[in-house]
Amino acid sequence: MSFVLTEDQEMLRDTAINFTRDELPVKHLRGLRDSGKNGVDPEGRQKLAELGFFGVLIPEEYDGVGMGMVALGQVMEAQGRTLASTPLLQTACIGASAILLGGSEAQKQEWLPKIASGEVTTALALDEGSHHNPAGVATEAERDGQGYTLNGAKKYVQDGHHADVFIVVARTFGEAGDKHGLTLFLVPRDANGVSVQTLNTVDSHGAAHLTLEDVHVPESHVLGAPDKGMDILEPVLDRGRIALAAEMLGSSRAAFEMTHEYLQTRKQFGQLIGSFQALQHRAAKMFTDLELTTSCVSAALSAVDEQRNDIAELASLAKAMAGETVHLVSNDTVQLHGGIGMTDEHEAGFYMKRARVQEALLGSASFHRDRFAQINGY
Amino acid sequence: MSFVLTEDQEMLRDTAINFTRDELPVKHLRGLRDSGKNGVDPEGRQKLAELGFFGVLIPEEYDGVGMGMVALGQVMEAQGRTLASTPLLQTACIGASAILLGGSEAQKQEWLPKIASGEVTTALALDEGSHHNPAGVATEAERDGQGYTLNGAKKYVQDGHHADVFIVVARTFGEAGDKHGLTLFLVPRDANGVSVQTLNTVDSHGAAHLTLEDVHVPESHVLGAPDKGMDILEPVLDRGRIALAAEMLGSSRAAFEMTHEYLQTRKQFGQLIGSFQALQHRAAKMFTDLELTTSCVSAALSAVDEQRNDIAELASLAKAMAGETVHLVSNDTVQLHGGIGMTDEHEAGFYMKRARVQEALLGSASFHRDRFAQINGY
Amino acid sequence: MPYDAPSDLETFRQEVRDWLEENCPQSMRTPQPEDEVVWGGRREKFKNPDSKVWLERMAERGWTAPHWPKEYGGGGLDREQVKVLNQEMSRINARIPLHSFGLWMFGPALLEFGNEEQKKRFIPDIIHGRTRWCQGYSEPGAGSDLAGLQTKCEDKGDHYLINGQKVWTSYADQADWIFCLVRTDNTVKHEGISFILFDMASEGVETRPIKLISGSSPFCETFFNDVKVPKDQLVGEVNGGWKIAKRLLQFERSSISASGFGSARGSGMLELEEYAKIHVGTDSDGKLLDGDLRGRIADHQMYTKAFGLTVRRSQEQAKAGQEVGHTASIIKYAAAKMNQDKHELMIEALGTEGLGWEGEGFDKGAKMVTRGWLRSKGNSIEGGTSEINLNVVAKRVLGLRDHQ
Amino acid sequence: MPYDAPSDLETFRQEVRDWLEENCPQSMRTPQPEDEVVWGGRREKFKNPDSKVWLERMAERGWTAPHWPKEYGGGGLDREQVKVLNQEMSRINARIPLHSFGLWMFGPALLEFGNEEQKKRFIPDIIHGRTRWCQGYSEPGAGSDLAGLQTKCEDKGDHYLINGQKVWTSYADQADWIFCLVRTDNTVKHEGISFILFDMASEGVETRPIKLISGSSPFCETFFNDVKVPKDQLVGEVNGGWKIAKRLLQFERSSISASGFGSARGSGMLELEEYAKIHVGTDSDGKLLDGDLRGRIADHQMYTKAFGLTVRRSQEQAKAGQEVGHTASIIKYAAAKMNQDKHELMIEALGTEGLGWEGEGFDKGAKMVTRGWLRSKGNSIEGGTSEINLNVVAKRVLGLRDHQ
Repeated sequence: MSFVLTEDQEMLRDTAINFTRDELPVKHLRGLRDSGKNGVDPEGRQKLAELGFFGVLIPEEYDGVGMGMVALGQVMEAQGRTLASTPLLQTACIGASAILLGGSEAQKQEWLPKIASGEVTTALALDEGSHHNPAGVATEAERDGQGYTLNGAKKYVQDGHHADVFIVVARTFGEAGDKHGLTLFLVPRDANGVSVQTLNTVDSHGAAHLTLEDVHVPESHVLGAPDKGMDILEPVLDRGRIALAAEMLGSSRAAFEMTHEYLQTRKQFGQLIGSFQALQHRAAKMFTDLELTTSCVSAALSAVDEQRNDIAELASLAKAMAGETVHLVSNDTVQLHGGIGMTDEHEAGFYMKRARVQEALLGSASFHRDRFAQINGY
Repeated sequence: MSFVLTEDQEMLRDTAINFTRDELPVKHLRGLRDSGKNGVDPEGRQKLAELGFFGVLIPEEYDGVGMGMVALGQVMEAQGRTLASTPLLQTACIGASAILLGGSEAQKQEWLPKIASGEVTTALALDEGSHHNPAGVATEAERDGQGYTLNGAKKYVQDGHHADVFIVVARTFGEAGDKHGLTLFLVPRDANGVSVQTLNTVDSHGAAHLTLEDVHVPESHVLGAPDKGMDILEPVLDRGRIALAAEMLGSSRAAFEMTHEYLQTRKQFGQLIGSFQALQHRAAKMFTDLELTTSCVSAALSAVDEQRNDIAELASLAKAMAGETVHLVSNDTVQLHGGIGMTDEHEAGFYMKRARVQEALLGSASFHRDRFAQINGY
Repeated sequence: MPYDAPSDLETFRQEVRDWLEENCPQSMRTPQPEDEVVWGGRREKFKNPDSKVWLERMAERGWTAPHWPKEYGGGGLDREQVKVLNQEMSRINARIPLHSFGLWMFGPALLEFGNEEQKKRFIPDIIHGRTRWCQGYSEPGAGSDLAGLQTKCEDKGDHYLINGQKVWTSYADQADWIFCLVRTDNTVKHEGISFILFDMASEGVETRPIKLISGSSPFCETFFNDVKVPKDQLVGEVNGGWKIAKRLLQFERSSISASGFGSARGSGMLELEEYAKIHVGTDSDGKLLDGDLRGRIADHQMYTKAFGLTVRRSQEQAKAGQEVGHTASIIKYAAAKMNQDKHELMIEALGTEGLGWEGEGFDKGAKMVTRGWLRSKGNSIEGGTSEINLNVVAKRVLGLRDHQ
Repeated sequence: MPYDAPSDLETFRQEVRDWLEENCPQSMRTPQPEDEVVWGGRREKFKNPDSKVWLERMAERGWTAPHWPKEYGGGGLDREQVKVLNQEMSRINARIPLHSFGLWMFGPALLEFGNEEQKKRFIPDIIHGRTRWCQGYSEPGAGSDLAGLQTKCEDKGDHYLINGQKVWTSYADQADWIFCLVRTDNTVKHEGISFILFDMASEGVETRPIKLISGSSPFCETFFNDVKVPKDQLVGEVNGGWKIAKRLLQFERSSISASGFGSARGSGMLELEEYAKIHVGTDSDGKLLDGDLRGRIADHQMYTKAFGLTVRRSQEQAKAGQEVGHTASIIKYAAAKMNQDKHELMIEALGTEGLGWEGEGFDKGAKMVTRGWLRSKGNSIEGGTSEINLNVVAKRVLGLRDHQ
């Protein structure tokens, strides 16, 4: 397990932090919101592509930079710092991983270069209820002559309102609740029978509900072995969870820094509020949680690159810890700013809103505590 | 629901507080411990009897004072304040209630005057595992010619090491886990086949494991209807839980007062430690929890006297809230006293130790949260 | 003319009942929709014309302010009579004829601290709902340290000149007049504050609504730029405003905690456990599938129950004439925590269903929960932060002193 | 004679390996029972005679203090060589030959602050385990405010006279000598403290073991009643003891948190989740029946895992030459919380089985948990309370200042 960045990783980290700070600050998200863009940002996507961020996980042979998860984690943390609305989690992490881990050589040749270049973005269409539940898929995929016919509905698909290709998880066998019998399908947004309901979400990033009505998918768009979708899905989800935890860590750090700054400048009763011991202790506890979360995220990221056998456990650890930390910090950011923190004008609320979306995506802290307990046999 | 004491109740309260303060202070418990008495205190029992405390729930026609649960709660709170080791919970509350609610007129005539006078003490022998679980009884009661034969083992019977009569819950029907099929039996300590293993417990009150080997119980010692023991047991347990919650409230209040006093006298870095804001906020939060718990205990006590239909819910509420509060306060009592609080010489540790026993008896906070959720339908 | 209360309470009850029967319009005996609430003042539109009739009739008897002295237009009723009036009104579900910061906060303070002329001038207009008042207390720089306010009030001989800025002024954009704390001496802190009244239509007054993280709000920023105020509109002594302010804060705090942050029930919002059951699912015994969340919901609902019991205990003790300062001091702190915990758990139980802001695709009730969740974050800030509340408990109730 | 380290590390490794092979008795290559731990000093009994041989051989080479200078009897090894020695020792599971506050705390400080004569006099006896030292720091009145100490040290011309009391003196009843903080000037605080050494057999020294809430302990109260101390036993300047004390505290704190409060595993104690499974029960999937407790156990075990990863991260960063002060500062606070939470959960999981104190009727391991639970409460007090730790993080790491 490695907790120290290589020089390359550090460079990428600096690039990403500077980029999001300068080009995608919270102000930018506010602008997208106020102009009704609902988190959709083609110019931003173009810049991310130019920086090579879409290809961080993709090997050089498919036109990526092949730097791995630790590297991608640095980018995610940077985007978390400014709450940037980007397709990176769904595309650079989840989409790229799904094709890398599950795709045939032909599929890799077809899709990975397009992802790396930013030409194609993807979105995983998995959950059908309001809580993350991979085995709960009921969407049906029925074999037809030259492929499959899909019917079902997907809820709150992140990036679903603008992604080019959906990775749809559907059931080719068994019943909702079974871990077996799932299959992954690549479904272009413009396929017949796909309808997209755009959602205006609390974090201003947007999302979509998806309905699939007799959508035909050819054999060539099946990702991995039929019925065995979970074998690809679980490792892909874990990568997504870890990347998302890195994003959450970035958000937590940025919110904490904002609060830390305020503690050192805001006066009440003639004293800096950071000189009140009750607030000092709260800040010290938040700092402690941030440090602990940092270790979990680093360990989980490097576990992927090292192909360790405890990735699932570390993913649940990182996601749950990051969840607790981001709520603690973003809530206290509002509270310690007082009234001004309650206004839309201030950026504190953006962090709190986004934190709840981060929490719900890919499994809440409660989901991951349950999973962690299961992995540990109780 | 009444939150204000009557004059009689207030007088009893004052009597009880003065009595435990003067006659049964923590120092007294320490003395019992250091002289190997394991919480057994015949002189104390005699004084309680003289004060009429054993008969608080017992109607005057059976030689009690018939003042009800709110009154008994005042006595329990007083004994909680000094951690007094008395048979009141098991005898004045649980034993008296079991006979009042389940006994025949003949049984009432036989037992209640003896309980009221302090001549006989009782102990409920219910749980068989290390967690409270009324339906989990496996001890068997088999019908024989003129009564029943009991076989089984009971764990951690409070007052079991010195009680005169056991109220044994045994199964006359069904299997461990069934709510139906339980029967209550009055079993004298000296009955053939009863063996008592005295326990040295962390709170210095002592307790006992019980083994029942072919213990014969005559028909006349069956309490209530066979197989329907739960109908008596549940209301009796709820009274016990409420009385115990009152005791816990007393312990919490006393520990808090000790801490409050220390905050106002102990200096560190040239300042009273109570002037440090972080400690002020902790004290204020403890005070808040104490106030909330007080309301729950009062409501639960008066619900019994008013024969309300939400006694079970209020019992679980009071026991769980009192549990959380007593741990919070007793832990912080040790912590805020620093090193001296860690020594056996100081009384802080006695509160922390007793708190864990109070927690485990008649259902932990976790047990009662579960029960509260069930009662509320989720 | 104000009603001349008879000495016999039951006679009084009968008379009230008869009068209400005759004078309360039928439509005023139905639940009040949000947009029919009457706040009075120049801008009042009386969406339902019966509201106007009802207000006028009640005000005529002084019963919008039943316990205020008759000489200024109040009802002149004693405590027992007020109770009877309230009982009779709720018996027929009569609507409250007038919502008003004038009635709840400013009026009582003016009756106590104002001079005769001021009372004569302002109180009747409050009672009749002719003037709508707002409160100019908080300032951007002051926060919890209310007395740190900087809005300048200069004595210009024949008038005062006011310059500065207020914030969190509820309904400033709807109000006719403002009661306002201003600084008349900046060499001292509490002793340099005065309490002044002026017309919001005065030249130099500007208001701007505040958008909260939860969306639009009744709050405004209020700017004063060379606002001229006649000298007879200062209440009490110059530099003597702090004690009036403190008294007013008591009214405000008690009204905030009493309201329990009443979440907008009805209109599609469900209870926490209902949301959990729907979105998390239950096993065959009806238990929530997520045992961890279930325990936390139970824990919260126990706290809620304990809180409710504590409010009742406090009321009963007050009735019994016991000291309740101790209990009251924790109510606001606990209420804020309770309401915030509830909304956090609701959002958690809702999962992605709780992440909607507006538009299609989300349950209407769930979107209200989301807004309510964000709004609840203000509970531990407005009307005294939770930190200040804890300070107060530590110092006033527990007697812990500051560093010496 | 100390070993003359060769320049080539691999040659050194081979020589160490050969030497250990020849000199480490076979019984010193087995796990060490508690009662065979060697603390040295006059009272050392060497329950296992091989322990004495092993100590003497190691001390002869200076390898009980491998990095101390050769001139005082130390090993004179550099950092790399010390690492090799440790590696080779653990390769054969060699026992640590000597446990000693002299080696861990006092010796390093004396080497830095003592004069030549003091080093010559005391260091070799530490290395050879001939003198067992104890630490006279805490006082009953001082608590977290260590510098508030009052033990009086008067200059009587040809000697010092010491009067006062220490507390929490670990193994004072076993120690030969004490290094002790005393007050030589009571008109100033930190600048009135001196650092002095004396024999615990001196007239006027009395020790009394402290019983903790968890039972017996290594701690003592220590009383000084007109104890005469020769003047050459004061280390550093008169009134210059505080800087020595602070340096020593660093050694102490790092050794407390590094030990992780190592609970006495083995001997019948099980892991938290094992206790929970046994006493709470599991469903057919192996999940704990109490979902609420299960969630809290998982939460705690995540914290434990995060803590372990943080320790590793801190070590890796140190190796990479990065600043780790930030990480290190939270370790003690988090370790105390973690260990206390673990024990609370264990006691909860055990139910009544966790309520035993002594005697029959309780599982032996469970009784150890109960004692461990009580002992764990000291973790947030000893070696700097958690409150002090949070102050330190807030001030040193986060740069938050006190009231100005």
